[in-house]
Amino acid sequence: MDSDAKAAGAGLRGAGAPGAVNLYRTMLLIRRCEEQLVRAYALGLIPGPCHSCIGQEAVAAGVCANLRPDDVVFSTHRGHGHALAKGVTPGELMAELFGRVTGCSRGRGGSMHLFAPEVGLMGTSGIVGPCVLQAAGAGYSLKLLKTDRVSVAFFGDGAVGNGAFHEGLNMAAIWGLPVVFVCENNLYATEVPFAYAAKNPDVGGRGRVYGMPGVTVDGNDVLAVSQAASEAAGRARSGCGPTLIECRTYRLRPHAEGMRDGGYRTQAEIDEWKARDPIAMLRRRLVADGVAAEDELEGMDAEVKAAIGEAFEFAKGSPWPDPAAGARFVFSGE
Amino acid sequence: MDSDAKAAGAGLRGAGAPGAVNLYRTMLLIRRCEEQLVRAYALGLIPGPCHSCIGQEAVAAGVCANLRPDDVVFSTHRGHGHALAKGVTPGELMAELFGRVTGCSRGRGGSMHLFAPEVGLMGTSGIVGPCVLQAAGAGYSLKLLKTDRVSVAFFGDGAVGNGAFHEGLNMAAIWGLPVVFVCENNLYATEVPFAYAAKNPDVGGRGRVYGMPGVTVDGNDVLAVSQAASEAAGRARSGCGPTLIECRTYRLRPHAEGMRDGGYRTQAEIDEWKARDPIAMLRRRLVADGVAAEDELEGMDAEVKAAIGEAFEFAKGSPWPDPAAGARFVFSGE
Amino acid sequence: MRELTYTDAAREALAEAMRRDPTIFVVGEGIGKRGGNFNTTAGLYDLYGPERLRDTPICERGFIGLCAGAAMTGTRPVVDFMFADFILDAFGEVVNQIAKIQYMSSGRITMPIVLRGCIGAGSSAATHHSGSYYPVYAHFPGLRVAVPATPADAKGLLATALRGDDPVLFLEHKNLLATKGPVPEGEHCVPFGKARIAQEGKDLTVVAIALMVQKTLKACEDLEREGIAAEVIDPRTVAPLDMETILASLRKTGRLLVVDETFGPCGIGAEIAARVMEEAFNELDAPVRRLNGRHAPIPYSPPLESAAVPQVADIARAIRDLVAE
Amino acid sequence: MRELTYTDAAREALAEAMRRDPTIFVVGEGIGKRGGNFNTTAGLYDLYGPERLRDTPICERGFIGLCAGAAMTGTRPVVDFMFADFILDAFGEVVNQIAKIQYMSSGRITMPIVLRGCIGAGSSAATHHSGSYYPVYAHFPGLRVAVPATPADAKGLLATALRGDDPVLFLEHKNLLATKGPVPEGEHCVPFGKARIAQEGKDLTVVAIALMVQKTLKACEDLEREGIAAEVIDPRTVAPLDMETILASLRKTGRLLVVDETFGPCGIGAEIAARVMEEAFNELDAPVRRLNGRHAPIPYSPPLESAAVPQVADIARAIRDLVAE
Ligand SMILES: Cc1ncc(C[n+]2csc(CCOP(=O)(O)OP(=O)(O)O)c2C)c(N)n1
Ligand SMILES: Cc1ncc(C[n+]2csc(CCOP(=O)(O)OP(=O)(O)O)c2C)c(N)n1
Ligand SMILES: [Mg+2]
Ligand SMILES: [Mg+2]
Repeated sequence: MDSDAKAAGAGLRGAGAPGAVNLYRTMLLIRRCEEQLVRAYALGLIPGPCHSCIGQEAVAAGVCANLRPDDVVFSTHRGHGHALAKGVTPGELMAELFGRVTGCSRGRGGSMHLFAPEVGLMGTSGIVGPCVLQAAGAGYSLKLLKTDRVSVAFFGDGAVGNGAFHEGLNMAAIWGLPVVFVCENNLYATEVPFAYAAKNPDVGGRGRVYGMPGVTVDGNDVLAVSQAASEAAGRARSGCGPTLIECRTYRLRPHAEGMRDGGYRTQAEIDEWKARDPIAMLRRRLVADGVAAEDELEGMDAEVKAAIGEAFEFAKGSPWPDPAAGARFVFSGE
Repeated sequence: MDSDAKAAGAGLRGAGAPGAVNLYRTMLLIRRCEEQLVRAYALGLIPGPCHSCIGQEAVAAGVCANLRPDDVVFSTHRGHGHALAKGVTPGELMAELFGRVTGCSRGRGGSMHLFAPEVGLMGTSGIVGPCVLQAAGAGYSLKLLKTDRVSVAFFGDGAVGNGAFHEGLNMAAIWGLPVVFVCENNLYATEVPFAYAAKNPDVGGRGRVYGMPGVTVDGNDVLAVSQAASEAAGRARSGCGPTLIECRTYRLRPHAEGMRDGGYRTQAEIDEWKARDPIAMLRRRLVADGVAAEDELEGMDAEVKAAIGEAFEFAKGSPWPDPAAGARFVFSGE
Repeated sequence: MRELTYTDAAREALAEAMRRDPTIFVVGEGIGKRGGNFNTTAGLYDLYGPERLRDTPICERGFIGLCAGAAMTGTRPVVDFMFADFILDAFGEVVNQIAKIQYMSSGRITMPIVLRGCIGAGSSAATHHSGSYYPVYAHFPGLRVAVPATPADAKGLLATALRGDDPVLFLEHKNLLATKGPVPEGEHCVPFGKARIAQEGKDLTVVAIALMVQKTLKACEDLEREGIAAEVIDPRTVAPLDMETILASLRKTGRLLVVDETFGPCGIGAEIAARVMEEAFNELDAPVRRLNGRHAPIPYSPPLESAAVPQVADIARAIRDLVAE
Repeated sequence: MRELTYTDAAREALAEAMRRDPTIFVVGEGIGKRGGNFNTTAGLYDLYGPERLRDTPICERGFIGLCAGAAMTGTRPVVDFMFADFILDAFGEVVNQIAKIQYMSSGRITMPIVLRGCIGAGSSAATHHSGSYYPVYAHFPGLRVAVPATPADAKGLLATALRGDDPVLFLEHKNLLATKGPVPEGEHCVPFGKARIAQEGKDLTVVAIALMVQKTLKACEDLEREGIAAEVIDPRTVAPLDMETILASLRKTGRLLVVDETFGPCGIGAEIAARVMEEAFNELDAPVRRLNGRHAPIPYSPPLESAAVPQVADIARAIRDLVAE
């Protein structure tokens, strides 16, 4: 995927095309999967919380397109998209939220605790902050082991005011660790605006505070995200240290399914961002530039929907974990 | 002292003079007291650690000259100077380090746990970081209570990479709290250079990251420190929020008495800073500008030495705390 | 008496205290206009505004450390941390600062701070939103730890916390928030260190904590039909711990079971067992028994989660076994 | 056998492990060129350089969280935190991440991380440099907790920690660091969960932890002259806790005292007392007794500090009292 994506960053013509189409497919997969999870929640199939990333798909897709299977990702409570983009299957993701033993965490985690080390998803966390530190630590390993692998942290604007952000970025910078810090700035932490939580609205620029490159990109423009991620990952792979990428984006669902969503965001703001839906935006470009025809994309959508439908059936039909087995793995070798 | 100090900031002529002389006396008091504590440590009179601030007196003196008795100070493990400048007597300080019941913390704290709320010294801490948060919290109280009092945090360069710095400054900034954050950057945290601990050598400039004014001053120039503190305290008193002041200074003793001090600092660096001794520098200016004559200053020194001598006798002669009383005050009203 | 939910009862205590005392303010994520993730502050923002209902960034260590400084200087912060799991990031501030400063200052500084939020498993919130932690806070000197099991105690213990000068952990079990019960009007203070006898009985004594009180009472319904009459004690605060009431009951029944959903090792049950042995060894007709949650993180999936904490049937079994010893 | 100090013995284990395993690295403040505040890494920087002996800024939460991520991805971090009090700022990383990720990943991720540093009162280091905390770590699932009392065990337990795949708290009492004792050459692993009988005796069993082992043995010297023969057990790890050895001894002596310098409530003594009652109630000739430090912060001044933790005379008195019961 790596070269495709790099090219995609360069634009839609020629070599760029397949990359852009791949990015489109990844975003579509995340969107359809999340929509299915939203329906599943309404149906009562999800016993716990469900944090959807609808509207933010471009960040997961654009960043992970530049990662190799052996690169590692650490994420946060809103990690469905990152998991899917890194290679967790929709079936494993849905089964996890349904609490089934076939889930990527064997039903132990749910929405906020996705583990799939086999594909480099080292974990998502229900606590805001740790992913920043753990990604830095993975970077420490990858460097000490003399690999050219890369570690990525996905986190929200809400983590920026947390000490973990400060301590993690500082250590990554002074030790030149191969880490890409991706801040998904969707303007709110639950209902608290970032404009309230920080007097300084600029996240990307904070890279410089720690002595690392920092950029801010349109998080709804998957090509811009991919371009920035490609440069950051390349820098990390070649031993040039960490990068901070701020992706300005927007959450189109409530903070979590079943939560009230009124009062803290204006309709105008919501509409403005809906008009900038990352999937629709890329679709228009693909068609306008003649990279893909409407019917091709329709076909892809049908394909993805079918796959999601199958995944849903798989998850719904999967067995519950064995209660007795719930005592295992507290320690290694158990 | 407030107006004196403001004037002192303005220079040595006229109204400035008494302020400058007061600042000189405060620095001298701290220096002589620390020297006595160093001797006491060698004599085995101090059962625990002893962190001297010799060489850094200008920061405590310059900042506290701009504080009122009802302003509050929170400090760190190297807090002797801050305690003295805020009004703790040398006797109470020495008795505390000697573990006597007449100490400012009744013998419970020693060098790192100085408490004298009566004079606004709300506490020093053996843990790096909390003073930043507690000072912000005091600022929250002072604002909520509609006072024009000010809260000050003293901390070292070692605290800058700690999450408490990040979280504390951010909250103080977004809530406009009346706090002055004073970073005593003496270039090392124990033996770890700040140049290693942070890629970005600028501390003062980090104020802007949080949306507050930040300045860097020569921490060995007490008038420069006082000037910056006067502006910061004035801003805080008038409801204009917090300020970060970085004072570049240097520790002329080992990190703690009894610790080896070799290998991490070059002799050239040490000599350079010795030549910039804050007390000698001000003394030269006072004499050169005809503000004070050599013999006056000699007389002041003799006076201070005598006071320190008495304080030492008082401390040495003070009783030990009653072991049985060591169970009291775990909870209020005990 | 009029009935209120646990949450409404606690909010009533907070509202009454804030009306009475202008130095009380609340900090937390979404406790301002939003009224709190668990409606802990609903309606108060409109009355007292942003300075006294202060939304925070996500920096638990920071705002708890900040509130320590506030408590030291004349105000009375209430930290509303939503889930107790979140303030582990502030553990150093709680244990090394908040719990110690009254002592270190020889009582010249007080620390009137209330740390409140939710504990407990049972809602598939998974391992970062299901912990309880009260045994850990009870281990350290300088902290009061309240674990109300009823709406009346939620109001009464919070009211006491808001009047006192000591740091208080006020821990609300998620699965109790919606429960209803009679709650006294006006100021109602429940003293710390005074247990409540939730049910009288002669055959054995069961000390249960938080949600386990309700589950134990439920278990007792069936057991009564079997002729087993358990005395159920709700300590209400685990620090201080009312051993007098527990010992008095034990002297009557000769048997003691501690039901506590959180981890057993070095837990409340261990402390109670040790104290009972130290003070009433000869009154024991059988060893003190403990029923705790499984010694593993709380998993997400319902079948896994319900096996991880004591259920009504487990409690009934443990009671039968102990009576049979 | 050649004698080494406790510190040198532990460093030998670390040096041997680092020579054997290039994935082991150490982080901490001043553990590089400086060789560690307590000489824990003296000489190793010259052998292995800055990447494997990594000086850190003062951000305990940060570097412990970082090491968690490293442990998850193929290396074996050793966090040298100097004083155990400092890592309370990292408590969330330890309890919510390090202790849980093996479980949450169903064993697909391992967490080979060693968290080492000093505990204990007795040097007028005051309240932020004198805590012990092992009961708290023993409370949570997913953590191993070693508290060596001798140089040989300092080496053997650290060697075991460095070979295993689980998170280990390796806690070294400050007042033991300079003590000398025989230490096996070459690799020497002491298994976790296997207590050491420090002295055999028939009149009562004393379980003592860390420095309290030495103080108890000292107390026993006088008591022998009085004809009291105590069996002294050093659990060596409090998680896992070797109840088998403790129970076997108790069956022999019928009396048990737990000497632990840190806080009593919800402590190791409480856990041992509860377990003994559960498993050997009828073997007890007297209640299990606990001797703990005072339930207050550790003060600075020598007379205050020595009154705050058990001294040899206090231990002797507690033993006499228990034998007399
Ligand atoms: C340490 C911590 N504090 C509080 C929470 C509760 N919480 C869960 S998500 C969230 C908001 C996070 O906002 P952001 O980081 O911007 O991510 P987003 O939800 O916007 O994707 C909060 C406060 C938490 N999970 N962890
Ligand atoms: C949280 C924490 N970590 C480590 C220490 C150990 N320690 C005490 S002082 C010190 C260095 C502090 O350096 P700095 O903040 O620059 O102050 P300075 O000693 O230079 O005045 C360290 C690491 C501590 N006290 N607290
Ligand atoms: Mg957000
Ligand atoms: Mg310094």
